[in-house]
Amino acid sequence: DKKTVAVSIPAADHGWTAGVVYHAQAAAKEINAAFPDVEVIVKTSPSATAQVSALEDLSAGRKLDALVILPQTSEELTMPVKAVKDSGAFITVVDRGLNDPAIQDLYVAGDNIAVGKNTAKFLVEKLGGKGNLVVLRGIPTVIDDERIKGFQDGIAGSDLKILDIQYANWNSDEAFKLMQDYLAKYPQIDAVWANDDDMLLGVLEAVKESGRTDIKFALGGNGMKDIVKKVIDGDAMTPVETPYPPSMIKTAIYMTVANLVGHAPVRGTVKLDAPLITQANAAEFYFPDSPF
Amino acid sequence: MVPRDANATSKAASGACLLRTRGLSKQYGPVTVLSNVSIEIEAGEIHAIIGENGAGKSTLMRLISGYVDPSAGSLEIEGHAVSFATPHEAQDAGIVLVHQEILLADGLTVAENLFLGRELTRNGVVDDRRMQQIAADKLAELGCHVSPNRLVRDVALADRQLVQIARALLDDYKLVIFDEPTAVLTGNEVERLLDIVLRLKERNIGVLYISHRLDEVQRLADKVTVLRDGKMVGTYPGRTLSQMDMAELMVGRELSALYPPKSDAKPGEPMLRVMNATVPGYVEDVSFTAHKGEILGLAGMVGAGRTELFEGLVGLRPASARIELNGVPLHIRSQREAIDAGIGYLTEDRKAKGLLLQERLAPNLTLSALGRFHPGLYLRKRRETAALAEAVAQYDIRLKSLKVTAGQLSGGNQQKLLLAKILLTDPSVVIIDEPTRGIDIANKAQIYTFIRKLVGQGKACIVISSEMQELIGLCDRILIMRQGRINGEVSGEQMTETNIALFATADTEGGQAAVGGRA
Amino acid sequence: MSTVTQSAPSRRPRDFAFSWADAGPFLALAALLVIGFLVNPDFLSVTNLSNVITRSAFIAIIAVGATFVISSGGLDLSVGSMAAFITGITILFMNAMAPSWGAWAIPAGMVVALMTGLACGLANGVIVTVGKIEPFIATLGTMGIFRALITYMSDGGTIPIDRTLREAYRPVYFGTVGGIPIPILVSLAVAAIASFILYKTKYGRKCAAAGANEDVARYSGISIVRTRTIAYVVQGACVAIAAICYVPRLGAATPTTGVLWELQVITAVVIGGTALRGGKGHIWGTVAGAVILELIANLMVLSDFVSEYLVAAVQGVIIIIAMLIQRFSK
Amino acid sequence: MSTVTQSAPSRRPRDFAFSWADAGPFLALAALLVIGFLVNPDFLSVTNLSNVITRSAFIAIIAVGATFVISSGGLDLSVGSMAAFITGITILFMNAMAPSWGAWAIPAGMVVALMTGLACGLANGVIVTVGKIEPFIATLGTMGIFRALITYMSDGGTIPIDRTLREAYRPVYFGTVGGIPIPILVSLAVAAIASFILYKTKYGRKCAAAGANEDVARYSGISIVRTRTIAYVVQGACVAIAAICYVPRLGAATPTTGVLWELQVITAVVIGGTALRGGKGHIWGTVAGAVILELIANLMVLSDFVSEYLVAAVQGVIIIIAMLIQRFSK
Ligand SMILES: Nc1ncnc2c1ncn2[C@@H]1O[C@H](COP(=O)(O)OP(=O)(O)OP(=O)(O)O)[C@@H](O)[C@H]1O
Ligand SMILES: Nc1ncnc2c1ncn2[C@@H]1O[C@H](COP(=O)(O)OP(=O)(O)OP(=O)(O)O)[C@@H](O)[C@H]1O
Ligand SMILES: [Mg+2]
Ligand SMILES: [Mg+2]
Repeated sequence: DKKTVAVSIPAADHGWTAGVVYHAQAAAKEINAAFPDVEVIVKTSPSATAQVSALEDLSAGRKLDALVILPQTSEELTMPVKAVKDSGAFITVVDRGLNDPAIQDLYVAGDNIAVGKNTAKFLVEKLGGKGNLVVLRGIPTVIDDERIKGFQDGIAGSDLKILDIQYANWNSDEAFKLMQDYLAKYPQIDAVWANDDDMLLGVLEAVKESGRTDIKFALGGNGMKDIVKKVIDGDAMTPVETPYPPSMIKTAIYMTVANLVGHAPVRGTVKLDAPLITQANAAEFYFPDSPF
Repeated sequence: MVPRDANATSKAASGACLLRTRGLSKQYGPVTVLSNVSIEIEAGEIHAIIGENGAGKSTLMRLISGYVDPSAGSLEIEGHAVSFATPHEAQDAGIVLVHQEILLADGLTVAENLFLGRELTRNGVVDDRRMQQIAADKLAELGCHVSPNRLVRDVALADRQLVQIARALLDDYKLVIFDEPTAVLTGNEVERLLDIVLRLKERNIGVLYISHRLDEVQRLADKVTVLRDGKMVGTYPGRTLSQMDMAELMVGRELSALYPPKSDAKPGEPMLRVMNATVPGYVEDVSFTAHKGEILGLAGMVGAGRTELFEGLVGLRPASARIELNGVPLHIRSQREAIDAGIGYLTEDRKAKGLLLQERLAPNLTLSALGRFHPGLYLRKRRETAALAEAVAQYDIRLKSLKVTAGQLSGGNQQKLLLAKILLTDPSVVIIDEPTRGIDIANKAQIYTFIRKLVGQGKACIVISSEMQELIGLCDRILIMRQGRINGEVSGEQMTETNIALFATADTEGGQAAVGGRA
Repeated sequence: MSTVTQSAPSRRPRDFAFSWADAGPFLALAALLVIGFLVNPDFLSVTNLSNVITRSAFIAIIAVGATFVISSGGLDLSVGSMAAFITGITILFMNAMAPSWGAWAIPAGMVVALMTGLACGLANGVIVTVGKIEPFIATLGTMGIFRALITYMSDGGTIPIDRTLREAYRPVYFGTVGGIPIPILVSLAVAAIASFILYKTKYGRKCAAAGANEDVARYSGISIVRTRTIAYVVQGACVAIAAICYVPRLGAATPTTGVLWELQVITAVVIGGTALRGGKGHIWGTVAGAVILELIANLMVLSDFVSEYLVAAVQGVIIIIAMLIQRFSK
Repeated sequence: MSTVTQSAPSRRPRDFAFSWADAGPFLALAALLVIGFLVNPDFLSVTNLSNVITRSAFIAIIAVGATFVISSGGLDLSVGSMAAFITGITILFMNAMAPSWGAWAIPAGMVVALMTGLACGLANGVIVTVGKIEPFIATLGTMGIFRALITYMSDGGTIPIDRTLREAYRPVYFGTVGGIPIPILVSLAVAAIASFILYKTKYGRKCAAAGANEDVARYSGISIVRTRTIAYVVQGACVAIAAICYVPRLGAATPTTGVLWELQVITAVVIGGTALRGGKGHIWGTVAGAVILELIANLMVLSDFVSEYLVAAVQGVIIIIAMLIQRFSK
């Protein structure tokens, strides 16, 4: 009898989620080929509501043996995932934890707080604990919140000052505009942090076009291949990067399947680190074939 | 000879008459469209208002019934000063206006329109069944048999007008104002309406009645007030005025004959030949020919399908027909192709289908003939302005300023603008649906002469009209339609109201029979 | 044909009480069910259909309100963010009251939700009618405002409902009465009341008249301002009812709650046969429209043909086809 | 007054080219500039204004096309995703051609962009006019389709432009002629041509007539299908021009390119004084509307009053106020 693994992830609406979709589909393809008695189904959802619906649809249609889910939001998906769990499925939660950790059998997560904190620490150190920062944040969600929180914790105690912080919706275009406006507003900016690499692309373009020289660092986060490439190339403005690899979904799917086919029972929590990517270790984080 | 002003002899003006206006004036910006009008209407009196197109009749009615605020002057009802902020207030005070233009909500049913704003309810629930029943009854009284739950959009213009009239008769008002109620009606319905107006009078209700059909005025009016260029000429006792007197009072000069002499020349060769025209649902298998130099009339009752026939022929609704123009077969799939082929059609529904009411006059005039003003890369506005000036002069369009929009023109002047618009395309066959709807008598004569001149230039003209007199006076030959077929044809001496009415109402053996017409 | 009776041109075939315009969305719905069954037989399973229809309840309830607004000649783009805002207020209120009132905080919260909805609708209505601003722009403005307020209230994060209330509140979404899920019952009740109001009361007539022809309505003594404002208030109430049912499903309000619902709502109304330029509204058509939208989404999940990236494209195509069925069934 | 000359009604004062209806958006713009200056004097700095106006060029160009569509009685919600789709196609084409054609790939790509834009516009137009589908729904459908296609083409990631073309292409966004940024010049040129077409040609008249009253237009021999379809094609061309200017800005197409542009575009058109229900279009008002929107966003960043959470709320309020200024200046 074929075992069914459902994978429920957000729709590809920006770079990082696109990476998630890419890796999930890659994993599904590989596993479906390698394990004839396992079927991995990948479904994407554009919103939390849609994801709840998708879960209902998936479990109404067939009996699920396992569910790998990257929840759009924690609160909204907790109960629906629990319902799937109650039907006897193995639950793997990726990235964003549910409100009730008891639901998950396996938790594979990145560390959003660390993404913010490590970046902040790097800046504190490089700027000598003093300077003016501007920050671009994404869409009001938990991830965004955690990264900002981590960053604020990271600069706490130093004389780094956040001049301004605004939403740019994880959109490079909006980031470009926002950065232009920051540049118009503040005559002296020492560093910029965009909490996602999509936005960093816009920031870099705006800085380049303005011809301003006061900006020493423009950093992002998430491990987009273009940015990792910059690190490898020793870019002065973007010398480091924090990973938040969308490939974590692939890891999670593989671990879940391994569990199912009984090779290696895995349970518990796998927390992916968010170490600083520097020129030294960048090659490990570079996937030129991924869309992200 | 013109009788003396009636008000001079009337009893002391202090009596509490039903409605009195004192020095009503209206200005739009710098232009005065009505100045210092004082009239009195008694209960149980039919008071007609006549005047040329643009004289200010409709404006006066709108002032009285709360649609427009006066610039100066006041109203009195039964001796008490009143002023209305909205038409609804006027209705509460017992005054209701039946508009010259049709004001109904297209997307609602006949019954819903009739009762709009005063639905009958039972325990808070609208009582559709009762409203439909009453609507059907009221409409039947007017000779209108449309189903009350038909959408207004789907009923013929004449029926819409009857719905509008029925609306005003639904409640007991003290004063009912009719602004050209018969413009879109045909013989039978006109008779019914006149009957109803007389019955209102019997019930001691005051009636203000505007019409360009002076015979109606003569039959109905107890008093006639004449307006000329926004000013009062006077109020006269109705029965002492002949139609000619009225016309002269309106125009201020002597009038020549209404209809131009018919041409003696034999009609030319066939110009427009229509064979087996069918418009699904309306017209079945109609064939006729219009000759060069001929004015061909189309008579019929409301719903005979005349409008639909020609709308079908010019590509405005699905239809099948073989058409030949000057012997050359045509395939017309759209109004554009008809215009390009030289067939112009002037719609009967000027407000909804004829003019862009929010637009200035020049763009309206040139809309069907833009090519003429677009010789190279761009539109020549100067030429358009010149064309407008010419049209204004030629068709005697009365306006106070060239900057008004089409919707601000008086009804009759809109009609003239529409006529000018269609003739600007220089058609060789001109089809005019209700050519003089809402046009005053002096201008009618002008338009008739004009149509005669057109056919004199070797065009053919088809006139669809609900006024039998007009058809008889103007046309060389008349086709009568009934229930989607041509039921008869008359010409020469045979063109009498009796004959036409006969063909319009009675089924004739074998479909088409020509009464004394050409073979 | 030539059996027409004499001298009574009016005696054309009578109108049917049943109109094809109303049937359009149901035909589209039927077509979709058949296609769905062919794609995946599970599609017609009771569980699946019950899930889908339950889900469509939110959009259906909001869209019923939108039918009023659109019928009266307005438009409301703010419904999605209004739903988020109301959800936020309600949860904050319930959470604050839970310690002292216990489960009574839930009905109290519902009342608060309703009041908030009415107030939001009133605000929209007043801006549109009194301010005389194009509804598209006015409600785009309030959409931004409500969205910002929920972001502000949640500090950009989430507002979860108190744990103690969760279980007590759950049945409102997950419970059934006589085997029928409560949201379905609620949406049927809302639709029934709404169609009563729209078709059987004076107000309903006024609404249709205001949307069909403003001038005529005004001349008939109908206040456009009042009629249209009330329509927005009804919309607000419907959003509140949807929000009340929504809370137990997701258990939290977030700044992304209800994003793009406005588009779904308007689509449901239009698929249901109500013209966007106003006039007669079709309540049951709207409900069918909401179910159609949810079924399309469901079909996308149940079928395996479509690349994940192309789901939106296929949905777009299906919606256009549904509209064509609806149009040409007339 | 009564100095009007008799019997020569044509010799009246000529119409002014300037009308208050047209002035509304410019008044709102002026008010905004003054407020901006009071809030932060940097607002009026040449760099800032030049940045903002350059940025507004995309929306302005697309909105000029939307003025045609809306004026003719249509609506197009797909412009944002169409822009993304065209950008994607163009970059893929340029990248493919770059090795063999070198910098010539850029003009060739521009031609491809234009062709794609025309084709997309035509598709929209045909669905709306021939399919007789409510424009809102039809273009909502194609919006999903275009968005899905770009997502599919990019695998959800980015499609960056070839490095070798980047520098050659950059000036199209960042270059200036006579000190004026090229996008501004392009948008002025587009607006000038558009207002010529809309006000000085046959087609413009037809467009306004089709939007003002379909029946009158039809009875005047104007083909609604053709007129409206052409308007959508013009819209497609404008989107393509905007896309061409856009590519060098960030050098990539992504699934998020152009998200929500449609709302900005429609807002710009309406703020500009064109009625959403069709009729006369106001091209220069539209351009002013686009600048107003971008200025509001800019002002939000330059001012320090507003919490980041509430930016959208304040923007909403300002847009409503701008509409009020526009309305009551009439
Ligand atoms: N809103 C307006 N703005 C400017 N002028 C107006 C407006 N409304 C009416 N007019 C002008 O007032 C004059 C009188 O119009 P009115 O409609 O009262 O004429 P009428 O006597 O009813 O003519 P008809 O017999 O053609 O219906 C006309 O010259 C018309 O152009
Ligand atoms: N959509 C429709 N469906 C069914 N019947 C219709 C529809 N529209 C109009 N009719 C009917 O078709 C008939 C013909 O219309 P109409 O009255 O315009 O013909 P006509 O001969 O041109 O009359 P007139 O020009 O005198 O008004 C009428 O009975 C009308 O009620
Ligand atoms: Mg009049
Ligand atoms: Mg007719």
